[in-house]
Amino acid sequence: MTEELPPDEPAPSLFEAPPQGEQERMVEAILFASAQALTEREIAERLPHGCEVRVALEALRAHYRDRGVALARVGEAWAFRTAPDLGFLMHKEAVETRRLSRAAIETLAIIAYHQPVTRAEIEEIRGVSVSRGTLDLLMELEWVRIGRRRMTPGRPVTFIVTPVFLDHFGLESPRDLPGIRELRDAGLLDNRPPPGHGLDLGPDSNADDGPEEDEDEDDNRRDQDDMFD
Amino acid sequence: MTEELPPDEPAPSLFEAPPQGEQERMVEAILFASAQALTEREIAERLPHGCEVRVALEALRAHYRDRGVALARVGEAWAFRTAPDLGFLMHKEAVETRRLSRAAIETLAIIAYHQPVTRAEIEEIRGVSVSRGTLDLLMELEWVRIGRRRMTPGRPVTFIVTPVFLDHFGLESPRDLPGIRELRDAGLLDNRPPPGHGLDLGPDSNADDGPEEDEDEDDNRRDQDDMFD
Amino acid sequence: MPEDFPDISAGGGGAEAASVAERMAAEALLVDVDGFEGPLDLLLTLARTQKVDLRRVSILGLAEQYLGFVAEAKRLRIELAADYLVMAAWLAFLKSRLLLPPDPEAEGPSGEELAAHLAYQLERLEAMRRAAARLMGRDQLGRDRFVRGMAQSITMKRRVIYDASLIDLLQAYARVKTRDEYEPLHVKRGVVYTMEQALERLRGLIPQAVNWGVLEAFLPEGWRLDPEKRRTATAATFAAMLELVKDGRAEIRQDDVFAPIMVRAVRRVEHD
Repeated sequence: MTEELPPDEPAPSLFEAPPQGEQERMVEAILFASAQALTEREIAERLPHGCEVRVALEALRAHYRDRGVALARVGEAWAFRTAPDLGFLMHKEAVETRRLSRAAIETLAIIAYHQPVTRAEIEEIRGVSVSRGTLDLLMELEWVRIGRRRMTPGRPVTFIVTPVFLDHFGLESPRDLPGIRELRDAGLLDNRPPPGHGLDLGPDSNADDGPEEDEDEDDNRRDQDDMFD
Repeated sequence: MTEELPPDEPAPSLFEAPPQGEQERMVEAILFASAQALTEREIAERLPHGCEVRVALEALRAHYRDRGVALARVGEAWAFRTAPDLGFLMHKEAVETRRLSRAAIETLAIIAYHQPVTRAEIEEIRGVSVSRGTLDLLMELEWVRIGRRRMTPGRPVTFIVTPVFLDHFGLESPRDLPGIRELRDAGLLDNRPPPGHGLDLGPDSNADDGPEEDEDEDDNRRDQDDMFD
Repeated sequence: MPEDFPDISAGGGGAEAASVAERMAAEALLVDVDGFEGPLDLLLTLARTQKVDLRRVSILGLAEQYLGFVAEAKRLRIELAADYLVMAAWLAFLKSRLLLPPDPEAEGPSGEELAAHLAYQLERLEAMRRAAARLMGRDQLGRDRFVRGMAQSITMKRRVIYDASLIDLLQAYARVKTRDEYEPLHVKRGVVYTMEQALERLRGLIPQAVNWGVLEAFLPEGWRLDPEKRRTATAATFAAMLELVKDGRAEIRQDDVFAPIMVRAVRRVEHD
């Protein structure tokens, strides 16, 4: 509606954002009304011009810290969720989720911790082939989606986890996966090829791994950003 | 999760109601997650024994008094609702600017110059019938409204322009509209359409304007009439 | 993983003593062979029976455990999937590599490298298992945490603003007014059927009019129904007909006042 204002109108007062407290109320109302997490951009689009969404969000998060409802951050998005310790009260709302098979759970964990990861890499880690149904199910749940193709021969597709996954498991970002730092430090998230594969396997192979690892991390970060496009 | 309380906890406390603040958190979470408004009894059924629902509800209502959401009472039931003054955030408006159709602007001009004017008179001046849709649109825009009935047989209604019209076109009064001679002096009468002015219809006629379709047909009819008059 | 070496020899030495217990364990595992997610999963389960940190697991001992499992399956005539047998073959190869002194001429990775990678794979799989369990143990949406029950969707409202300026308005009015001015000129011309047109038409028609016929029959198509057009066409045709009579090419008669006007061609042959 502000767009209709003639440009020669005395600008300042018209484009002044609502006061801080009002902005907080507005963001609160918008997020309260939505079941899905909303990105800061989505929130901003619905607010008057000049609102500082991030500031309002942080204030709200602090306000709701010890309440029955909490403001959760999900990647670039935000959502109100009931406090986890009160879940037992909500048995009426509880949704009976399909029990995931062990294969599905392991595959999901591998994708989350190793993303972006190809199907061959998942199979290498689990030592068995990944059945079509497993990945389909994870994608159907919207916990997993296809990421960028790997720039290796055959250009295989990679799999990454989604904001829905983060929301479901109460994670702000894939970096908050439980124990991910320890696993990385222990080298257990490396893409270490079996000996005899690849050409330069000698004692140098570790040195070679260095920059590759960095690249993988970059890949991760980039793909994580992708998730919220 | 309370189920996990160590069994060696002093037993009586299990039957003691949670502290006041906890009760408030619980009611908050239950109302947040519920798809329906809940009565006090329904809330109480979900809470541990001994909770004072009414007290918790009143505390919550007070807490949310000036927030972006409000705890509203709906008959016997309670529910969180968007604060009434923030309802506008819940709809998104897509604004689209359209040019008024040729039929509408001509009708509007005739009303402005000849007001109060009946529909029959407008038709006489334009030489074609005026569709209901055109007048409806002009009235919806609040540029035209119905004036006094003409004291002639049939007592037809008349149309006049409104202050909104004057405001939109930057006029103090309809009398400020330039006369025919002035229009000619201003060169506005010089761009007279050539005979067989159907050609001139192009840029002005908005084929996609729903209500004006009738009017377009009228235009056609007029062109045919012209040939045989 | 150099710390594997003492274990490998120790595992090799204790193979005899452990063989009975191992075979019993293998039998127990066989019952559940469908429960394994492939050979690596089985190896991990076997490794756990060594009751050591996975980093210290004896790969040689593990290879023997696995081979014992496969041998037991054969004895019990339980069919194992092909990938279990492929793994058995590979572990037999690995075992020979580990037991034989390293051959400097040999191609490919050494037994230690292969063993180290297998140990890494087991550790990684175990780590992923634990991570998966921790992940599933988190507070999940719809189980421990809940979304807004009365979610409100945003209603989309389309609002159309009609735009028109004063100039549009004035031009529109000017257009309406000017239309009035030129219309009469434009209009009248079209409906006149001229005598020239009628004469042209009758010159073609009249020679064939041997018998008496009504004047109306000579009106052109398209000018007969509309009263206004009929009038001008009748006038023009009548005038043209008089011209033809004057020329001696046609005869014309009217039997009574307001009776139909009859015409026919004059037969020139008789005159000539």
